[in-house]
Amino acid sequence: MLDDIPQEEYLLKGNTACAGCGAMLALRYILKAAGQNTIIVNPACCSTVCQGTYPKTAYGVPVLNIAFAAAAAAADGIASARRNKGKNIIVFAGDGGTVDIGIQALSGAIERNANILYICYDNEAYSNTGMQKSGSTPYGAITTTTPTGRKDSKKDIDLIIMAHRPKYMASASAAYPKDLYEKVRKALTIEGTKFIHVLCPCPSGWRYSTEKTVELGRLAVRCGMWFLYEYEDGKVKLNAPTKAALKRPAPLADYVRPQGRFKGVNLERLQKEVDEEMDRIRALAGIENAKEASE
Amino acid sequence: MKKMALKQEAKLMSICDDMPLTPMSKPQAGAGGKTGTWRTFKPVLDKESCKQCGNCILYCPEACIDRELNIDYDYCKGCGICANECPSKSIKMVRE
Amino acid sequence: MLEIRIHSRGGQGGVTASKLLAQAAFLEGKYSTAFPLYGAERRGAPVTSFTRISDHDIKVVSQIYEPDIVVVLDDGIMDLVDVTEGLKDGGLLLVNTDNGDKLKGPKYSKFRVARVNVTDIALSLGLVLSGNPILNTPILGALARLGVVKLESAEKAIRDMFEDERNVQAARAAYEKVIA
Amino acid sequence: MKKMATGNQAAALAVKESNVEVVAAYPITPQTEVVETIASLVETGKMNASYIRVESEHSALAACIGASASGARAFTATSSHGLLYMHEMIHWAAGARLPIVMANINRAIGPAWNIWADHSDSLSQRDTGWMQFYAATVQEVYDTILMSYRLAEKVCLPAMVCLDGFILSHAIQPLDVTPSGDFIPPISLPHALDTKNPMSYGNLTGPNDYFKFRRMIHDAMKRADKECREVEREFAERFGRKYGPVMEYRTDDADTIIVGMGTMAREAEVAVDLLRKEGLKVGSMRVRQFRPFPRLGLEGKKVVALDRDCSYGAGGILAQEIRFHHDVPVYNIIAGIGGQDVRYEVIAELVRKARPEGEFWLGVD
Repeated sequence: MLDDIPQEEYLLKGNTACAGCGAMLALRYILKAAGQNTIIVNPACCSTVCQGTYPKTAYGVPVLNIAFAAAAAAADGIASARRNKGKNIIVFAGDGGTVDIGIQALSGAIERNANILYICYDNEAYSNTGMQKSGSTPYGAITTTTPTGRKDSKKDIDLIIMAHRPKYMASASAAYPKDLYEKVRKALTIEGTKFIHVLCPCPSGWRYSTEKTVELGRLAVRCGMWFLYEYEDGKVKLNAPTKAALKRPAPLADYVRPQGRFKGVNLERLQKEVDEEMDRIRALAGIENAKEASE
Repeated sequence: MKKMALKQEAKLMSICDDMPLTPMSKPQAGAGGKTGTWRTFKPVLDKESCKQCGNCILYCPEACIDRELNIDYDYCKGCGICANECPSKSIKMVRE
Repeated sequence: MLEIRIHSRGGQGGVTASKLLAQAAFLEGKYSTAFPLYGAERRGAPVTSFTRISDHDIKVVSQIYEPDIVVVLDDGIMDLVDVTEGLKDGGLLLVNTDNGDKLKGPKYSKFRVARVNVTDIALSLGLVLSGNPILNTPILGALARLGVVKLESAEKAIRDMFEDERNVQAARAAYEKVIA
Repeated sequence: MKKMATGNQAAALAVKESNVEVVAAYPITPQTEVVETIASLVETGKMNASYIRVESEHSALAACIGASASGARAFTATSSHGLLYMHEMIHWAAGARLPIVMANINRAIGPAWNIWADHSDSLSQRDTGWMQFYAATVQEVYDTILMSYRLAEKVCLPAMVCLDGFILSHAIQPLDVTPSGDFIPPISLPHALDTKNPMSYGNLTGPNDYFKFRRMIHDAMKRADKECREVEREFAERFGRKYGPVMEYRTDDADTIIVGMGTMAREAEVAVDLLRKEGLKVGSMRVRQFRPFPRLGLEGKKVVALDRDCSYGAGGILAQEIRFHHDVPVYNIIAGIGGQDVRYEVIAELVRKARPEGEFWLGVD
C-alpha cells in the first residue's frame, strides 16, 4: 500500500517534536510530496522547535525561519525572485500563525496570487507556548487561557480563504497521510496561491494518550468535526470520508470523550455547532441538506 | 572569575571564525539527540502474526519503521501509534 | 540668488509651475531648486510653492520669506493671504487676473506689478484637467516675458514635462498678453 | 546625464541602476513617489524587477527578507509609521545578515498626525544592526543608494538611506543619473538558501551561540566603517563625487562646530558663512553615516548639536552620540521636529547665543 509514496524521508529521525505529534506526521508526507526542490518558510510555531537546535536540524530541505506574522510575505518574496522559478515554496505554519497573527500577510499573498503553497497545520491552539487559545480552538475546549473551556466559537479560516478565491485549496488531516500526500502533489502542479489546511491532533494540547493521534484524527472526520474536501475553480468537492460522514456521522462523544480538553463540555451545544457546520459544507458542495431531504 | 571571563572571550574569538554569518543548521538524523531515550514503552513487532499491511510504517510520525519492518529504537519516541493502528494487533507496547 | 514664491489653490498647478521654472533655469545652466509647502490640504485649498535660482550651488532648503518675485495663480487668494508679505521693495508681483484695479493702491506701489489672464488662455486652448484650467504652463510664458527665464528655455521645460503642444502655445500666448 | 529630479525620484532611479531583483513596498506619505516611480519603471519594462504590492510594511520587509535570503537583491522604501510597523522585521533582516537597502523618508510620528520632516522614525531604529546614512541633496540620495548596495553586500548588513520628508523627498534639484557600470558587482551571498545544500536558517539557537552571532553583527558594523571609506574612495575615483562619514565645512581653524544631519545640517553651512563674515571661527560637520557612528574629531571644540529628534528624558539623539564618543561639552539645539522650518539665519543666531552646554528647543525655549 506504500508503493506509490517515495521512500525518501526529508523529515529526519530524532527531531524534537513531542511523541505522537500529528504535525510531524503531516510534515513527513508534505516533504515526501514536495521533494528536494523545496524551500520551507517557517514562522514561529511548534515546527520552529521541532527542527532542533543550531547547528543541527531535522529538516532535510532548506528552511527560512521567520517572525510570526511574516510567513506568507516572506514566501512571496522568495517566490518573486527570478532565481527561484520552478522551486516549491511552501509555508508550514501553525493555526496561530495563520488564523490569528499571520492572517493579514496571508490575505495579501493570496490576493496577489503569490506562487506559494501555504500549509496550515492546525492543532487548534498555541501548542508551542503551552496551549493557549487560538482563533482555531473549538467551542468548549480547555486551553491555558480558556481554563473552563472556550465559551465562543472558532473562526472559520477556510471560508475566509475561499473568499479570496485561491487557485487551489484543500482541507486534509494528518490521519489521512496518503490523501494529504496527493493533495500536496496536486497543489504543487498549480501556479499561484494554494492553501491546505491540515488537522493535526496534538496529544499534549488535547490531553489524550499519544497512540490515539491517528485514531482521533479519523474520528474528527467521521463525526463531522473536520471535513476533507477540495476547492478548485470556485467549486467545493467533498472527499469520500467526509461524504460518508455527512450521510451517517459517528457519535460526537466518541471523539470528545478521550480528550481531556473537552472535559465538562456542553456536548449538546457542540453537537449543534457540528450540525450547523455540516449543513454549511453541504450547501457549499451543492448537496441537499439531509434534514430537508428527509422531510 | 575574571580569568574565566577572559577564557570565555578567547574561546569566543576563535569560534566566531568558523561560524556562519547567521545561524545555518545542517540537516542530520538525531538533531534533537537520541530521542529513543524519551520512551517509557517500546513497540515490539510480532512478525509471525503481522499481515504486512504497512500501517505502522505509514503512520509513524518519526519514520522509525523501515520497509523491512525494523524499528529504529535509537529514535522511536514510543508514542504507540503503530500499535494502535495495527489491525492484527501484532505490535505490543512493552515497558522499557 | 533669485527667490520666487507661488501662491495657488490645490489643483491649479502652482507646484508644477515652480518646478517648470526651476527646470527652465536648469536648462540655462543655472543652479535651481523647487519645492512645495505641503499641508494636508486637498484640491481648492491655498498652496504655496517655491523656486530658487542661482549661479552657485544652493544649500538653503528652508522656505522663502523674502522673495524677489511673487506669483499668484488665483486672485481670490489675495483676499485671504497677504501674498506680498516679505516681498522685497521693487520686487515683481505677477497675478493671474483681468482686473487691473485689484493691483492698484499704495500697498502695491513699491512693487513691479504685472498681470495676465492665463485662465482665459487655458480655456480658449481647451487646456483643462479634471475640470481645472491648466495655469502652470501659460504662467511660465508670462515669467519669460518678465525676464525671469528665456522663452526658449521655458518652452523646452514645458516640452520636457508635457506632450501636449497646446501647453507651449499657451505659454507663448501669455508671453504676448502679459501687461506690466 | 543631468536632469532635475526629486529626492524620491532619485531613490527610485538609483534602485533601477542597482539592478534590484525584488522590490516590495507599501505606500506612505511622503515616500509614495518612490514606489510609484519604481512601479512605473517596472511596468514600462525599463526595470527588470519583481514589484510586490504588499498589504503592509511588515510584509514589505518580510518579502524583502525572503527574496534576499534566497540570494536576490532587494529594496523597500518607507517612512514614519511604516518604518515603525516594520520594526520586528528590521531586526530580523540584520540578524539574518541580509544586505537589503531601504530608503526611509524621514517623517514625524503620531499622535498628532504630522507628515513633515523629523528624524525620530529612523533614529528609533538605531540599535537594530542596520547601517544608517542621512542624505542632504537629491544627488546624494542617488549616490548613497548605489554605494549602500556595494557596501551592504560586502559586509552582509542591511542599509537604511534616510532623506528628509518633503524638504528633500519633494524638492527638485539637479541630478546626475550616472550609469553605475560594474560599480556594484553581481550579488553573491555566502549564505543564500540553496536547495542543493539544504540548511535551516535562523532556527533555535542556544545562548552561547546566539551571543556569538550578535557579537559578529557588532564586528561587521565596525568593519563596515572601514569598508565604507573604500567604497567612497572608489566612487569618487569613478564618478568624481566625494563623500565621507562626515561632511566637514570650514572646520580647519574653527573653535565652534555645528553638528547636524540631513538638510538642516547643509543649511547650517550657510549659517557658517554668515558667522564667518562676522569674524566668528565657526565650522560645521554634517554626519552622513550615523551607523556605524564615526569619530568626529571634536576634542577641544565648542560643539553645537542640531537634533531633529528627541529621546524623551535624555535629549537629542545626535547630541547623545557625540557625548558618548567624544569627551566634549555639547550645546544641544532641538529644532525642525515635525517639519518646523529652520532658516540659516535662525541657526546663526542660535550659535551666537549658544552656551557651552545645555539644551534649547527652538520655538519653545
